[in-house]
Amino acid sequence: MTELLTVDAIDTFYGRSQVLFGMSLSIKAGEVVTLMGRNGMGKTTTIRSIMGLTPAARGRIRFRDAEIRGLPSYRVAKVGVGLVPEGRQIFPNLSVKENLIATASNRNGSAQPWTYERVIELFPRLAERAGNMGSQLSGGEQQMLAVGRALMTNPHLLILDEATEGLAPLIRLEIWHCLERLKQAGQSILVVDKNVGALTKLADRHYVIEKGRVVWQGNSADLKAAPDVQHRYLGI
Amino acid sequence: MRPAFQTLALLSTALMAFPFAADDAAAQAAKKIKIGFVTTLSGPNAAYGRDMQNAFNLALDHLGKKMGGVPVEVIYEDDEQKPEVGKQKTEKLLQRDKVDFVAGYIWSNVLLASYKPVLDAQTFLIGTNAGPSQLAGEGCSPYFFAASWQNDQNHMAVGELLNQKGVKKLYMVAPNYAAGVDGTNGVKSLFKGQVIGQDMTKWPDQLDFSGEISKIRAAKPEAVYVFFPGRAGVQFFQQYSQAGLKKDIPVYSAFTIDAVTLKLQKDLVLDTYLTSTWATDLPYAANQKFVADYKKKYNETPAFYGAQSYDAANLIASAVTATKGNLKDKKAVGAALKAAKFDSVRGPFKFGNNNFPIQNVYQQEAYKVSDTEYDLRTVSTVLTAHTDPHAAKCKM
Amino acid sequence: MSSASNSSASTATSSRLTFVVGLALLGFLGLIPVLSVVFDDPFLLTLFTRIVIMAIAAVSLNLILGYGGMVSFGHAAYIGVGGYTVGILAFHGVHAAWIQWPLAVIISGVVAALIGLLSLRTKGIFFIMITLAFSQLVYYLGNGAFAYGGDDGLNIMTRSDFGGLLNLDNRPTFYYLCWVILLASIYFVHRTVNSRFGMVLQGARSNDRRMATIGFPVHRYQLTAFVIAGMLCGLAGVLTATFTGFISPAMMHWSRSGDLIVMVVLGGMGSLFGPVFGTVAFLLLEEVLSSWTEYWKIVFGPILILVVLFARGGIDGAMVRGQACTLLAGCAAFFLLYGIHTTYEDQWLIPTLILVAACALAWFAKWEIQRRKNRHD
Amino acid sequence: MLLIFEQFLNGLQIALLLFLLAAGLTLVFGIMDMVNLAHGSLYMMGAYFAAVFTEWTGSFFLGAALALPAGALLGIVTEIIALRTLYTRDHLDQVLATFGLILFFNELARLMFGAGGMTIETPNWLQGQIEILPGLPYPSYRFLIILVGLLCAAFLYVLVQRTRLGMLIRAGASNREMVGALGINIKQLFTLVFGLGSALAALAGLMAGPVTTVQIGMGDNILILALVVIVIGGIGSLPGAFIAALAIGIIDTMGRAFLPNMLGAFLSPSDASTLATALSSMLIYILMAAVLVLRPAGLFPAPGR
Repeated sequence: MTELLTVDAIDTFYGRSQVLFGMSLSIKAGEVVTLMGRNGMGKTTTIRSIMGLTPAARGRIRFRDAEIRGLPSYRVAKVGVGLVPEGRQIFPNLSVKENLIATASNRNGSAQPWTYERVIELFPRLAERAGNMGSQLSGGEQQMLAVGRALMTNPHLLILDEATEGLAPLIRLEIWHCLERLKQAGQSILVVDKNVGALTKLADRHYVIEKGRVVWQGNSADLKAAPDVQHRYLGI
Repeated sequence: MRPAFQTLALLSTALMAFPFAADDAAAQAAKKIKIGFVTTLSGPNAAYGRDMQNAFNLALDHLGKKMGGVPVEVIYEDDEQKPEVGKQKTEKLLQRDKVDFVAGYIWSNVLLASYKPVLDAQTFLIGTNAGPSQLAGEGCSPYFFAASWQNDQNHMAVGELLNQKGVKKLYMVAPNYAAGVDGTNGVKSLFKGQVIGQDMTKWPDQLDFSGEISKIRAAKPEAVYVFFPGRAGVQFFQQYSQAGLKKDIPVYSAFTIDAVTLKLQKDLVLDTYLTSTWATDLPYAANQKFVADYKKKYNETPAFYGAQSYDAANLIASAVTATKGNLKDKKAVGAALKAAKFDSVRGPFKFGNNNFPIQNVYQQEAYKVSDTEYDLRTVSTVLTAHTDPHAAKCKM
Repeated sequence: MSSASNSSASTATSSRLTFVVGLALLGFLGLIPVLSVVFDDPFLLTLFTRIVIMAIAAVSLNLILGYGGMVSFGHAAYIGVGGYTVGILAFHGVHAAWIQWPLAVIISGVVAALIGLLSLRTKGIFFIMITLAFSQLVYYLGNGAFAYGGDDGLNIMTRSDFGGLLNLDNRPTFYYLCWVILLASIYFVHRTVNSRFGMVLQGARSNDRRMATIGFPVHRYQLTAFVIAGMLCGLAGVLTATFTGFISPAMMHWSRSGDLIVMVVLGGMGSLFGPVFGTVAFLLLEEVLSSWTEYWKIVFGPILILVVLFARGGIDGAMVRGQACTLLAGCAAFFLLYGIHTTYEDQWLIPTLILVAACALAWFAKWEIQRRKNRHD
Repeated sequence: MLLIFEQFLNGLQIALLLFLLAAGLTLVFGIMDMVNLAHGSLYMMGAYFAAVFTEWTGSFFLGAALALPAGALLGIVTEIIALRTLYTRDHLDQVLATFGLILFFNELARLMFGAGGMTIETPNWLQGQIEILPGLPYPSYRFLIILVGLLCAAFLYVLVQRTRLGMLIRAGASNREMVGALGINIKQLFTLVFGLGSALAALAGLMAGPVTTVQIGMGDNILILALVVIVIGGIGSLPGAFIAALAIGIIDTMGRAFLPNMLGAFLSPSDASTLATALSSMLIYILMAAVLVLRPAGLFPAPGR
């Protein structure tokens, strides 16, 4: 398998305060990787740095053999990174259907591109609400919509930031199921979450970060076998 | 190093004030007659200020840039049509340039803000356009002369003209500011018929008179009186014509059609009635020379703003000549100004007791000179040797 | 609110230098009547009387705009209210200053309280617009007050009477009165912003919700500041009316409010002496540019844009960043142009305009290149 | 009754002109969070372009057809040169810098086109009247303004509600960052929207030209009105701007038309008309203040801000 995304020792600042200190991670094509850590440790900042929303000041970010650090976020999206942001950030004044098609594209010429119909098939719940405004959806429906919206850009890499936060257990399960199906279809995914139980089943590898740097990495078996890591860094 | 720079920066900021003072010491040395001229040279109404400036310069050309043998210097200041700017510029003329005469002022409010320092300094002020009632009645002054008119005169002439034309039912539209209110009252003071409707429009930001025009249509008057100086006059006639009322209800106006606006109004104001104290066709030698030379020099037709300014220059020259350049004797200068011994473009020129002109007001009409050129011509004399109504209140 | 918070960061580091320069400028202002005699130029005194009065208004606006983060786009209304109170009282034969002046300040405060009470419900651009709306109401009120001259305005024939205490007809006396009031208002603002009240006010600028959760009645504090600023500006209105002997609605036109904001921003928001720097620079620039060409706004407009784009924190900010060279270059260029102008009259207008435009363009290009470089390095 | 209807049409016509101007302003404001006071200057320049091109081509419609792209182009150039750097600044900076632009444009127009103002010649058939109802002739040009205004409103509705560009515009108004993160070049989108807004401003200017004549500073006062419209309507909301424009246009006209008669019951006619004008000048500001006091973000605030 080839490297899809390589983040190499990036430093990121908010104003004058540094948040990431030499953060590194990598994802291979077809892999599902998680990024875990307590609140405020720099998970979302890592995502924002990759996306170019909060540009990293130093270090390298390579995506499919091209340097993407310093690119504006729309160009990062265009080379094939699909974001499901923290807090979902659905467009509240667009209908469900509009949310999905407004930014849809198949820039990378996928043979079996995601279409409105395929997303609806993935989340049948959204079909019932196609005409509703984004603001009228429940949290779970918004989350599905956010995933669908990112898929509609046909990304090489799907990034989910706190995708199940604040959702009911049943809905959460539905989201994990969906990710499972995406994985089987060969979609590479980077997941930021705290739900260790679900993630060890789903993901291939894990990164645990604290204070803006990686403090542990390994596969699911390693993580299961390291309760001290779970306890120390994830508070479990 | 740095603080040194900063001190320097500060010092030079402070020093900026000094060149102001430096350059007029030299000017003072040469014996000159200095005239300060305040008018509007920027903003939407700059064309009027330009007309005044052109005419004043032309008058100086005709005078050989000398008055009574003494060279003349004119300092033009732009009031931006704002009262407080006009006042500051006036004070600059008085205090820094130490002018002998102040002239100009298009707008009543600018003049009213500015006249006090001039009169307090016992400097002669020659108004070349605005003639507010405040200065014509109790507030009259031996130092203020109006080379133009008193604001009410043209409006009163409209009232009289309406009587002459047998109009019984009149509708009035004017802007809601002091001059607009004075204007409508001026018409009413002589008009014998009935005013069946009156609208005051927002000033100066109302550009659309559709509401008023609809009301005129509904009221079916025999005539409409309007007073819209400057650009608003163009807009009113344009919209009045678009509404199709022009052929049905005749329009009477004052200060609404002049050489500047006529360039835009064109056909819209043919066959309307207006009153004015001056036109290019007044049969006086001075007038014909003024008009011909103005056209030659500036390739434009002068407006009444310019005509009055031309008169003002000659009025000042007459006083300087009469006193042989001895401007220290204020009494003599005042008397010489009052005598007004100059060839006015309005023919024989005479001041009333309040130093406002006693003059004829004419009915005029717009006509086509050629395909592209329009002008105003005199139709009849409406008021003869008219003294404004405020003169009686002036105790001079 | 980014520039507001920037300048607050700078006040901390700048205070000493700005303090020195500011005091020097105030001292220089105190010398104006003397200079006016030395150079036999009475207009210098007239010009600077207006500058000092406007500086008081700018200082009052700075309290709410610079320290409080409240962008009032209707501050000139209080100049009008203060001025009209004096004018109307004088019109009715009340000339005693100890009736006129306090009443004018109180009425300005009441008007500010009413406007503030309603306006402070809104934020951001809505606050800008609602303060504009209220000032327009006051403006049209003056326009429609035909008893007091309406659009023509009203002359004040007799200046306010302080009994035998002060003779306001004496120009230097009046100037020094204004100057002392300016000093007092700067000191007052200094004390206010460094009090607990001022700390809360400044805290609310960057995060009013946090201040509210801490337990401060933020809204009441902001309203108080709004009223104080209105009263101080009303006093500036009193001085304006007394100085010009004339009131008219034009003094509270919305563009006047805009000018006041420009003065504060030009000098440096949330800086103690910033409004004074700004007012002096603005009015001198206006005076010189407009004596130079009637098209002066074609130069002044771009200057304004350049100041906003590059000189963040205004003149005070430039001093803080040690851009004295820039300031100095600006002054030198100003000098040079003024010299050229007085020597050659208007025929040099076009080439100098082009020169200025070229300099501006070059500066812009340099800055743009620098910025691009910084982004991609 | 007929008079009321006629005054309603007058109000409608003013409202639609205001809407054309406010639409561009609110789109720009909505997406980029950018207060552009120079929008009024684009209105003025549009009118001047139309006047010059009409004179040049001899046809009002050709002149208008040329003035629209010229206005859009001028807007885009202004955006690229002067406004781009302002996006990240606060509203105060934007207000000041674009205020500087107003000064610049006014003087530029004076240098380019002279101080005297211009008129836009319309074809003869537009100078007449149409009998809309029996006994109610209405100026055909004003009728054209109403028609164009309504068509534009419809066009904008379709554009914003039914096209992908419109979805992006709405999405951008609620969450600019997210639109970028999903692969849309928001700068380009904004330049496009800015061009569209400029074209709308130019359209408003050239439609107003034959009624109000073309002059320096013609955009300054109407810009304040347009700002009032978008603030009442809720920033970024086109339907809000439409409704607010209608409210202001009609209230303003009706106020001027009927207040004097109402006040005439208590006062002398001339006092009534002066007082009525003073009142109706204030009316819209009272309306705005009232709306903001009750709904501090306008009537239809765009969600997400």
